[in-house]
Amino acid sequence: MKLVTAIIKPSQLEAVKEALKAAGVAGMTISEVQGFGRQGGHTEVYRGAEYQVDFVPKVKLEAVVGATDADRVLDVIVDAARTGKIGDGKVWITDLGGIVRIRTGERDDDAL
Amino acid sequence: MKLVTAIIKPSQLEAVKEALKAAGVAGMTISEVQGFGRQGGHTEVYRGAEYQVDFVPKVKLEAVVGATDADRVLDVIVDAARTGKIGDGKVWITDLGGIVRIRTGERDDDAL
Amino acid sequence: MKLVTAIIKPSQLEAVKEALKAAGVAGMTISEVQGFGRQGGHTEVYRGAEYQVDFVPKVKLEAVVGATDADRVLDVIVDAARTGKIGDGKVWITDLGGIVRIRTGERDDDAL
Amino acid sequence: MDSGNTAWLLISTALVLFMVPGLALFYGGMVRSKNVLNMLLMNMVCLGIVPILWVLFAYSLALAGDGNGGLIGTLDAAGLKDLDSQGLLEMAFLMTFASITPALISGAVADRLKFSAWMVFVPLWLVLVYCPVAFWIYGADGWLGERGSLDFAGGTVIHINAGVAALAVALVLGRRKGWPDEPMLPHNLPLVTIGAGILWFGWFGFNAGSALAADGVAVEALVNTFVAASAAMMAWLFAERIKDGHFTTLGAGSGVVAGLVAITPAAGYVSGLSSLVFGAAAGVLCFLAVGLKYRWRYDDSLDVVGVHMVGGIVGGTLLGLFADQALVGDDYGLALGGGSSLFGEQLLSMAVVLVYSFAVTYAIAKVIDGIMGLRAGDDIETTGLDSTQHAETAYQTF
Amino acid sequence: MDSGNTAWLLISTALVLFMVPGLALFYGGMVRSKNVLNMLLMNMVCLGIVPILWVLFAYSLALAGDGNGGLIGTLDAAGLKDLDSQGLLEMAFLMTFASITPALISGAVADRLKFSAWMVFVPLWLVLVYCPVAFWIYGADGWLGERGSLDFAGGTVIHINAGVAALAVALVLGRRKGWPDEPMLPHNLPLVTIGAGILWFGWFGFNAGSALAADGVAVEALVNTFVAASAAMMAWLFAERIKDGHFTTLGAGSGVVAGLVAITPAAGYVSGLSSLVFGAAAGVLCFLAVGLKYRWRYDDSLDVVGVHMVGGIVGGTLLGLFADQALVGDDYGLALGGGSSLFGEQLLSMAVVLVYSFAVTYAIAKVIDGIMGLRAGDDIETTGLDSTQHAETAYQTF
Amino acid sequence: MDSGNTAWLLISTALVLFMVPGLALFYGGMVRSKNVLNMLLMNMVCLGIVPILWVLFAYSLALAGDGNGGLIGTLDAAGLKDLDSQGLLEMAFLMTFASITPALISGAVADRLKFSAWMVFVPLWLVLVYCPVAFWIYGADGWLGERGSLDFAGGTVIHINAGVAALAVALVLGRRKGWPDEPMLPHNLPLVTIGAGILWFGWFGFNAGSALAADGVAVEALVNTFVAASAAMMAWLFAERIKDGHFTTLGAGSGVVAGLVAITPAAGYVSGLSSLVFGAAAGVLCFLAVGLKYRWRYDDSLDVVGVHMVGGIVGGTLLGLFADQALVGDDYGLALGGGSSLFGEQLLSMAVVLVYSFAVTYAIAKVIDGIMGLRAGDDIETTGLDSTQHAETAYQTF
Ligand SMILES: Nc1ncnc2c1ncn2[C@@H]1O[C@H](COP(=O)(O)OP(=O)(O)O)[C@@H](O)[C@H]1O
Ligand SMILES: Nc1ncnc2c1ncn2[C@@H]1O[C@H](COP(=O)(O)OP(=O)(O)O)[C@@H](O)[C@H]1O
Ligand SMILES: Nc1ncnc2c1ncn2[C@@H]1O[C@H](COP(=O)(O)OP(=O)(O)O)[C@@H](O)[C@H]1O
Repeated sequence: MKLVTAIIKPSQLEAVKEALKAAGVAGMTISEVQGFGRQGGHTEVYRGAEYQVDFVPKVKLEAVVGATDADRVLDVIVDAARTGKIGDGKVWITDLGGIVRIRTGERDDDAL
Repeated sequence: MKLVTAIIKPSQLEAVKEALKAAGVAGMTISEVQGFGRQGGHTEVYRGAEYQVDFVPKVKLEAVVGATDADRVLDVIVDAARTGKIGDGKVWITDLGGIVRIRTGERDDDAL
Repeated sequence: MKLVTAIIKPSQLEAVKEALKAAGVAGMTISEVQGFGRQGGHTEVYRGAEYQVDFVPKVKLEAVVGATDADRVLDVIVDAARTGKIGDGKVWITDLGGIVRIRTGERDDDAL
Repeated sequence: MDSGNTAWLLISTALVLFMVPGLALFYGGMVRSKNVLNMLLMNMVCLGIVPILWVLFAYSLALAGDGNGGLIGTLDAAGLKDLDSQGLLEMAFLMTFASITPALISGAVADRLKFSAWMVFVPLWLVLVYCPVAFWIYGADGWLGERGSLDFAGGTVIHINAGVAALAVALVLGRRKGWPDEPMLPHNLPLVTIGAGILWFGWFGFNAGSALAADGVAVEALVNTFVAASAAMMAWLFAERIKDGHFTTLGAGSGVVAGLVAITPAAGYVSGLSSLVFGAAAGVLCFLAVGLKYRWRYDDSLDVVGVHMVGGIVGGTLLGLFADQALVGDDYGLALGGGSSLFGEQLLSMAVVLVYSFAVTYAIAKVIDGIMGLRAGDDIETTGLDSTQHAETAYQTF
Repeated sequence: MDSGNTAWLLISTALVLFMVPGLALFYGGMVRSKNVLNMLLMNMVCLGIVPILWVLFAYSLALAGDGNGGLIGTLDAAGLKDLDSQGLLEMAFLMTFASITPALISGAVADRLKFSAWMVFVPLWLVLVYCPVAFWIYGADGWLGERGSLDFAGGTVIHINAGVAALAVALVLGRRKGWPDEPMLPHNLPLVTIGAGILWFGWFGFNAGSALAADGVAVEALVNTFVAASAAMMAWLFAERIKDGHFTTLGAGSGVVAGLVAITPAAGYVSGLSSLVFGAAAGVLCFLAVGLKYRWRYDDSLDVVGVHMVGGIVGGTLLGLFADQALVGDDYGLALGGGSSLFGEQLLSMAVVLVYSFAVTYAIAKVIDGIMGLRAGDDIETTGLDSTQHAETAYQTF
Repeated sequence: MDSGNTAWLLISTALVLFMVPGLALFYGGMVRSKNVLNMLLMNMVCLGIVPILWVLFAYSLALAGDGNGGLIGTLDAAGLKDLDSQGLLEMAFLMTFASITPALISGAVADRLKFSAWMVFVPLWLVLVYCPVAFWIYGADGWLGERGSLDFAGGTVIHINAGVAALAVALVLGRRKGWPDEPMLPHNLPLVTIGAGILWFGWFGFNAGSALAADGVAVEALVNTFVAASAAMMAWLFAERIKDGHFTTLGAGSGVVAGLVAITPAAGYVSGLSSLVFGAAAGVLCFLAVGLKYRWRYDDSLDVVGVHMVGGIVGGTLLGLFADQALVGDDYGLALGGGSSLFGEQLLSMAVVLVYSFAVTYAIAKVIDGIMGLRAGDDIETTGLDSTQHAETAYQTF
């Protein structure tokens, strides 16, 4: 089993989700995160005092997939998340020791 | 060292936390996430316009444990998180290269 | 490639971010989490009813770095995040299968 | 009515109307975020259902003429028939009271009531409980009022009535899944504070408006309302500081409301520094009373019983002790030497309302439960009422 | 003016002013969190821009004397010249109306308008659209008013006017990126509910204050305002329950506003239970109207057209049918036997305002677009207006 | 007092009371989420502590009779003794002013003051600073008032007084840990906007209510209040647009408050378009003043000094220039040809209050610090005051 983790722009979430659905990915988990990178942040001003805000809102998406699917899923995400502008984010892959579906106790591929 | 990651229903958090405490797990980290899976989402309606909401609120729980404890901890979580209804979530295990306690610099088992 | 994950005190975020920047880390992703550990929680009282709150606010920081940088980055984080008080948090390292920059499709070290 | 009195009653009507969204926020901030919209809507919809029935017939039933030996009003003013300007304005002013009273009950049924059941409960309760009780005390020849019972702005008619009704529904409805073992904490205390602020502001219309004129009685009512709320806030804060170790925001807001409830029956009937007594007593006693639900294990989720029923009883009782001769006439407060007549009538009217409202509300709840079910159901309770009952989410992340 | 009338108009002015932050919250809760500050500021800034112009000259233009055969006011009262106390107070009261009218338009341009364009649009629109339209109906010898058209508190001058202007700007501006395919959900419905509550509260000043006295007309206006809002809330709730399956919080708030809009032109001109008709009609028709934007694909983001334009037309039309002889004189409602004269004038004045406001607003928007651009731009739209236009973030995590 | 004046003062009292929760939200939205409840409670508790002391003796001390050659009131009206209806009502109206004044100070001590120290500070400050200062200017024969100093609704007594007191406490208390290097950003700007809206709304009661009648002076005060706030909003917005490049929501709200502060001493004393000058000056000068804390490194966390002290001085000075002969009599504004007498008295009274309030507040803070400690402590500051001082969390996630 592999865990595919993506950091994407919030505006691309809808597209990525649809693409993953279409690619047969049955489940995923997302969360709100904030990213620091080349995109840079922006300046905010409160009563005349300037603050450099380094972090920008991003979405983190995690999907556990079968070992052989990981590369394909990564490509699907990369395609759907790309706007071509700086800050599009990253996708990375981690090996998992195993996964269990809590409801049934099924393991690994059966747990997806 | 292993990292046990669980996606559970928010309503089970209390039970899972207590079970982990009872099982001697000394630390964990949780966060709010949103899940997509078989459970499906629901429909929302705003001024007559319907929206399919695919994501449902979940809690992500992460606990770093000694390599030999991982399976036991996983079982504890599965037991405590199970309601038997669809959407109970997943638990998975990842290998860690090592862990440090920031306060003391202790490593691995000593860091837990 | 390695993923360095740190759970730190929110008050140390600014310092850690600056230290990582100084150490040449080009990107990172953070999120709000809640931690359970030795630090313990606190008691809250609502209309005379006491509740034990076990979780305290923490920040999770994730940075993907080259394999050879991981230990150095970990040390940087540990140094910057340390206040010496209980609850300073943990840092751990995971191996990654690979990472892609969405915008360009660049991989691994080039993706950072 | 001259223009000054009219102006005061117009704005007082607006102020009391504003209390309903205030109450919605006060309660809404106290529930978990998955149920906040349900709480807001239970309150707001009272401003939809009640006024329609009120102008059609309920106002008449609650206040007009005499039909049944002081037991219930006639239909003489149904459909706003024959109301002159002053009559219309008083009708509107009282419409806000009739709207907020069932809304108060919603706090006791938080997190688990089927919304459709609420839509049925509110009109039934208005007609079967609120109208008769209001008539007994305020109606042309309502029997409790005739006997000499006093209730300046609705301590008995509104707060005790809603408070004990809340107890009845909470008992029929049962406890929330997991209560009291699982923590069910207020999701947004700033909302609670906004709500408390609006309630205090609006309560000046509620109490001082009940003078039905911009006169010395209104002034007295306003001063008493102000001071009682202040004293109750401090009393609650110090009570919790002593018992639990902290001054809390929720305690301050709760104390304010407790004080406002307690002074309501007495606002235009007591003078001088008596309001300090009302406030201090309400602050301490309501603070103690909200703990009873854990002992007796009824799930009055947001403490309608502890604050409104108990606060109302505190106020109604103290009125029997401290009513000022200059304001109420010969049967004045027992503690001021006015004899026991008023005190007795106060106890009587409160007892009558406690029993009647409890019994009829219990019956209404049972009937609704039998016919359509009161509870939303376990799964819905776990998931939250907002997304399941209303197809909405209060706070969107993306 | 006696002290009672003065008091009522003072507080009514405060109430209508308070509607602007209320509207800001009502709208602000409906946009996504990345744009909420922009929405708040578009509204609040109307309370900055308009009053300055109003006291300098716009009040005079909108209401003073006669200069141009009933087409526009003179500059006789510019700079508050020669206003006595009563004149000053009415000027201030009407200043709140002039401030909230452009603010209403902001709902249609949510999420994509360049803020600097808004800063230019508001003063131009005030002078070129609001002032003439107000003069035609309310001015000393405004031609529509002279012909016999009625508009008690601004159904045509304010709501139809702003509603159709919203349509014009929305058309020039174009649809939001991704609309209607991507969901753009309200980020904070409790804020929307606070907003709706403040609007209802303030609307008592808006409508009953428009009697310009604390008298029987004000009472009638207050009662009608109250009941129409209640009826519209229930009508909208049941309409959506039937069509979509749920009673919603957003529906309740929207219904309230729809009912308030519809009763605005008629508040002091109809009596008895007519307000129930206004409310019920507005609740159902506005609910249906907000769906049209999906059919015709104009992005009226927060339904200014569906609620204010349509609600205003519903109210203006029903006024032609139900105006009460005792309140409006011989040309009363068609449905009550008053002949078709009023009804015809209502249709005429509404048509005139619809056409004039649409055309001139469209032209203003086009000119601004040509000179400085109306849209903030794609990237800004994606990132959000708050951080890009205002260098602020609404909610801070750390 | 006739019913119209009574109505106006009743509602004005309610309006000013409502400003306290408004201020709580205005400030509460500006702090970080870990400290919002502490900020709310510091404000709300002023509505608990002050009214109790006020009715017991502080009102008498601040306003009654003459005891000490114009230096402090007597205890003749302690316990509300001998107050008739009008006296009672004015007492209640002024009670709201006394309550909000210490609340204003809370903004300067945000994020680090021990709550128990606040509970001690407020009553001491009320008695030792507020009461004498109020007496000097408003008391029966207060020496500054007798000399000819003017302060219509509390520019000097309330805003300069609270503003300079805020400076004194902030200096004794010291800077927040990490300030100004670490960003400490407003956690919820919509809350700030709600707060600003409520403040503006309530300020009509504050200023126009200070006419103590619904008459021409009240009208003048209302118009001036309205226009000054508008002008200050625009002035602040343009000042920050020019200096920092953006129009901001926080800027708009801050400008509104700055304008309201500046017009407070002058609301019923100036006429025509002078209010535009007050507003514009306050908007620009307060905007510039809030930056001084970074230069001089005093941590006036939410700019009480920059907005209230500076805004009050701007208003008090301009009043010396623009007071209208028709409204203030022979010693009118210097710029209007009224001679320098008023101008001199304005400078004197402001200087006296600045010095007295600073010195005594500094001493109070030092004494409290010595006895019980003012600061909550480093760890508490890091963790946040809500969970540590109040055992509550503002926003619950689960
Ligand atoms: N080394 C990293 N580790 C973890 N997350 C990263 C890393 N680099 C970038 N990110 C995440 O990816 C986002 C986009 O990265 P950025 O460098 O801004 O643009 P791009 O990926 O287009 O080069 C960042 O906001 C951050 O959330
Ligand atoms: N492949 C996956 N990768 C990551 N998270 C998943 C995956 N599948 C499911 N999840 C998470 O688990 C939750 C429950 O999954 P779901 O399929 O709805 O029910 P069940 O686990 O009972 O079959 C989802 O909401 C999602 O958060
Ligand atoms: N085993 C663990 N797995 C995951 N996170 C942990 C674990 N132990 C601690 N943490 C995280 O680290 C934080 C600090 O840990 P704690 O035990 O309180 O203090 P310290 O690290 O100083 O010993 C916790 O709040 C939690 O978020």
